Amino acid sequence: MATYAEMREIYDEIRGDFRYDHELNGCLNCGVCTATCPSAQFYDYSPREIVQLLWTENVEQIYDAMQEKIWACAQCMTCAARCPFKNSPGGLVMIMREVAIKHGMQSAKDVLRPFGRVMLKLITTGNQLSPDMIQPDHFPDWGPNIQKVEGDLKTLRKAIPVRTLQTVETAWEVSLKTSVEMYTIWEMTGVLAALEAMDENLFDVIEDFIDEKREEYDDWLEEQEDD
Amino acid sequence: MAIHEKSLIDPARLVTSEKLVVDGVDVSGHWNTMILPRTLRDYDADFEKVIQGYAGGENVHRCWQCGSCTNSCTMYGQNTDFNPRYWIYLTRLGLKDELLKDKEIIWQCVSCNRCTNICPKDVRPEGVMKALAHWIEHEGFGEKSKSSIFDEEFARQCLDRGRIEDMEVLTGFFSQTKQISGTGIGGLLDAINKLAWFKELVFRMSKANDLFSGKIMRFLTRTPISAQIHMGLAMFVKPRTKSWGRTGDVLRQYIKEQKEAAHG
Amino acid sequence: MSDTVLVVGAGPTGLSAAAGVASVGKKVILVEKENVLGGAPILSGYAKLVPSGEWAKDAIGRMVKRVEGDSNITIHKGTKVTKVDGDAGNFNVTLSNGTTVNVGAVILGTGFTHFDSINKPEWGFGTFEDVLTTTQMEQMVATGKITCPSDGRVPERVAILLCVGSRDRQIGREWCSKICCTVSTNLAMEIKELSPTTDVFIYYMDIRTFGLYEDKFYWKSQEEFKTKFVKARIAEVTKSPDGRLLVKGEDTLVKRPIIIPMDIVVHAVGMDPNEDNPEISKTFGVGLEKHGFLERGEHYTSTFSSTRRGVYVGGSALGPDDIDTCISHGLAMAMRAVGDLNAMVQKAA
Amino acid sequence: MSENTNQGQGIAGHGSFFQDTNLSRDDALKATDWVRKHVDKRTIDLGERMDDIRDHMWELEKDGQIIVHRITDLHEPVDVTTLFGWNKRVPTTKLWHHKSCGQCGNIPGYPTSIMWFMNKFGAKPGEDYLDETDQTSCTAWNYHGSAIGNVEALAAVFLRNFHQAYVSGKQHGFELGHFFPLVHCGTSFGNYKEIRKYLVESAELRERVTKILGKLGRLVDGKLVIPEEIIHYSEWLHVVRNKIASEHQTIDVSNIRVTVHAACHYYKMVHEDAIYDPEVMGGNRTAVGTSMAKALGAQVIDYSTWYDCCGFGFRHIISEREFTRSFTMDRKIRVAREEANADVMLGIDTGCITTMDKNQWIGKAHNQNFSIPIMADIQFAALACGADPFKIVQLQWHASPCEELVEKMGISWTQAKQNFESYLKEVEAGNIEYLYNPELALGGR
Repeated sequence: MATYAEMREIYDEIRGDFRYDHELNGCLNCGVCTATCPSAQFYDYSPREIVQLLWTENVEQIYDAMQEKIWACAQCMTCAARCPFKNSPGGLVMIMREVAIKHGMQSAKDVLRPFGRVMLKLITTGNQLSPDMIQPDHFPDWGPNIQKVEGDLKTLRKAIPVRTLQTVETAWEVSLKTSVEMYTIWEMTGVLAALEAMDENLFDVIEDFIDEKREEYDDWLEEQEDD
Repeated sequence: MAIHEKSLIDPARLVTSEKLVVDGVDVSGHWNTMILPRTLRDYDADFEKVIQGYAGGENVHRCWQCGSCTNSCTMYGQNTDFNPRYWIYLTRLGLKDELLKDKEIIWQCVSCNRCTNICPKDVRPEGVMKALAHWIEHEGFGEKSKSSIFDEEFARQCLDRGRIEDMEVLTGFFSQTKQISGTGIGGLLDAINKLAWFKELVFRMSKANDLFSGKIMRFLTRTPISAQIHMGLAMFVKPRTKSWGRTGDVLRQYIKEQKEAAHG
Repeated sequence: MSDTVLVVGAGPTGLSAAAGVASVGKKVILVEKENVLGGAPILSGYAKLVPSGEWAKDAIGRMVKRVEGDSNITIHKGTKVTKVDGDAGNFNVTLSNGTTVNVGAVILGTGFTHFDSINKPEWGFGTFEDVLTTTQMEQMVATGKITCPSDGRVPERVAILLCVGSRDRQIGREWCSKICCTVSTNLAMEIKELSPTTDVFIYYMDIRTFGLYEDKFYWKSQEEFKTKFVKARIAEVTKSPDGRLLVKGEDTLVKRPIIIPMDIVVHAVGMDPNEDNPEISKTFGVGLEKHGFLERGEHYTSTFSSTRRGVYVGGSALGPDDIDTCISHGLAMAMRAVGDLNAMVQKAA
Repeated sequence: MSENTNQGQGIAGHGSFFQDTNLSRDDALKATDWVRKHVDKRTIDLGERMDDIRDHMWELEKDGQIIVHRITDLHEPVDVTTLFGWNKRVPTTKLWHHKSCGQCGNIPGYPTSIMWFMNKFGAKPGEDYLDETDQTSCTAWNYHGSAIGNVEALAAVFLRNFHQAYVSGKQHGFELGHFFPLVHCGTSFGNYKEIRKYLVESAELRERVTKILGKLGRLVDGKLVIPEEIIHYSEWLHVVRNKIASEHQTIDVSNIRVTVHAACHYYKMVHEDAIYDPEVMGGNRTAVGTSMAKALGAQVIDYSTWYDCCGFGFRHIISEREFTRSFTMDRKIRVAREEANADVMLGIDTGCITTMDKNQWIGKAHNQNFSIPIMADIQFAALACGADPFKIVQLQWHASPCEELVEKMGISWTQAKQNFESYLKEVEAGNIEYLYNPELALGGR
């Protein structure tokens, strides 16, 4: 359990985000956000409650909500579209999630673990969903008809009449230069550092991958000069 | 895959088949788990009238949810789940299922009437608590509460003889609630034997500690001996109110008619 | 120097102001853009007024008769003011019908515009026939029969949604429209009176039946007419396959989402600034406050002044208000205008 | 009524008389006509309280802080109206396809149908539209799903991609800004609009990302490039819908019952920017998606959970699947099936289509045996215009029973499938058909 000072620090960080005053103007406690919230239909989760906690600066319960509740949000942003005060509970949750990551909270680590494959794809290739991720044996609950035509994935992808889509490991073909530019963005904006704090193993894998791609790109540049 | 926010789901709303194969695909366990929504889908418009038909519930419709009753409630101080304002709200909208979730505590109202005293709209929340407890019993949603057993024993003596005998009410209540066996003197001794708090109460009331510690004079001057003798006698000789006659039967008949008129 | 007073708008405020000025023997020019006098209560066909319970046509009709029969009052219907030159005590005013008049003071009783529910599409107005506004429902009450517009059945349940077009930053309406709680509780009683089998639910954030309207409307509707009050602001209204409407909200006292079937949903529409206010502001040279209503001047000693000397503003042009208050504003403005003109005459003498 | 207790007295000193009133139903309706008038007054004098971010963009450009990637006559824009009655210009040609990772990876018939239509309109690949490899996804899925990412990173990704869109014209022999970005994904669309808002509002954020973009060589004259409008593909489809219906439709779909699921991130994020059209659902619901179905003459059926999310939830669809499947079954699939008895549910976004398409089958596990074909508005339109269900519309990747819809439209699924299976043999032999000249696809290594 965190000390009050730690919890206060976490709250202050949420409060200090530049978006905070845009996302939270006050609260009429009207419940419109929770009414439209898909998560509230199934979880004991209420955007109204999140807003109330932040609005009343209830640092203990804010910390408590970050242990579990904030991860129930589906980020559909219906709450933001409806709120008569023009708050964005979903946006506030996003800030809280970012702060949870920054503080290496256990809840964030737990949530991220099964999401690792998606993160790996994204950070290394710039697109999350690749055809090779959606295989029947990965998701038995999607049923046996996940594909209506027999055939190996490679051929089926080749049968898509757009050149950039004839890929298997990425959703579309991304040029090497693009990927390398993206790595720079990750580094400069602290995304890689956040990942390192969350999941060191995944970070190591990604870092190796990035190094390899950068080398490949440098080699290619040299080849161009030689030509 | 475990649901990360599982503690936010009422277990009764999680549906899972441990072993399941559909269309040749093994989807055992979490692969087939479904969650049932917790949305409230309707009101029972007649329920408020039902509660108004019970003694004490007549003014439930006046409530405007200010919360004074709950704020002032003796029981709320002990247990924040004891929330008269909330139950009154549920009653008004007919959210019976929600109400029944609290059926084990509603009867605990101690009838201190602080709520009724403070209520700005004269809802008489204390009466509503009583009405709800009776409705729960009457509809068979819960076992007969201890407070009802007590009330019934109390009422029985009133109706039989036009008065009550404290010790008889107590031992009757204890034995009917299976806390002791037997009534009368035997029951009393059993209660002293089995119920530590009761023993303490009897000793303190009778200043028996003075007697055992040798302070005889203090015992004699401070103990209401005559009252004790009176209570003791009343265990054997049960006095009736003068000219009570058939009054009890008439009252019983009246109560029966009233109940029938209220609840069919 | 003229001691004639121009009154703009012939609703409760303007009618009261005109009668007030005339009652002390001064001339009044009354200008109304519509062809009918009476303002919103007449133009929008209000039924029984709060709090008197009198029919709008009777009560406001009386006010109209009073000014129509007064020889001190000249009425221009279907007319707008197009130009106001000069200063307090000596305004040269041009009307859209070509008339020019010289007046000493101008009283603006230009009122408000009803919120148009179409601007909250998720609440189903304009999509479902059985979603109505308070005014429409009032009219249904006036016909003496409560039925669902879609198929004529008697509704089992009517939901009244408060704060439609009020207290809503999404659509730039941050104000409380002040009267809708009272109007809605009154409506709930009227519905129950005509249709005893209908249950009325009012969905609210908080109830603002100000002053003496509290027990006369709110308590009475609850205690005598068994109106149910649900603490939820409805988020969306949709239709269920059986033809009933579904209101979706969070019951914030039970802390659970709700989706409840209803037969009629009534929007308690709020009061917008008069949609002509930008034009009014320009023509009369008066300021608008941040929501778009007309701006008050210094109120404590120069009561009901606008931001331009000699131009007074009152009633719902200043912000949402009830009819009784608007009538009082009108009379107060008459007093203020005539008083200021008198002072000017004395000073000049 | 009415009892007038003060009959003849009037108000203090002013005698007047009046008569009882009871409006007839017709009179009452007449009196309340004003409420039936569809006058959109959202724009009344909202002043600074309802900000149009685009106004601030022009100011920033004037200040020399940014370059606005303009929509010009070259893009043959069509004007449409958004929620607040504001104008939005939707370009119809010279478009830079900003693809969606979820679509390309999982519902490839989505982008292929878009390009197929552009070719139908006679657009020249490489001149009238461009599909290149120099682009990443918006990365907002990861951001919303796991919070790995932050506003600065999202802003840098946004600006990097849109800088490329801006300069791609030059790279392909045209002017700067020749190609205008067309965003295929709903989440990208919502995210970009949100990020654009932050960028315009926060000088600090602009300063921070300018450094990054500078390092990447992605500034023009040292300035950030921000597009005039963020355009979603279904907005493009909305403005070309009548052209599609009148010039290209070959199949009568008047017997098809359609339900539409509008994506949350299309019309709920930065909602003032979503398109509303008085002719579509009375202007009360966002127009896109629905407008296409209506233009084709299909029966659009409303349903009670229209406003609901699909249950995607970003991380939920991967790791909290219990929620996703329960929500989509209870609030979407069951309702479209039982309530609307629809033949198809049309989506306008990646996540929704994946969610609703893939999570139906498992309903069987708990007696929720509801199923309904799921596809994008553009795929449905392509089918109605005679596109091949496999080669173009790529329905082989869908799990929902699209066969049923295709057959009901009078297209033989079996025949099409046979054709496609023989085509697969051709593909293996290297005889691949393209919508797009492969040479033009590459935006460099």
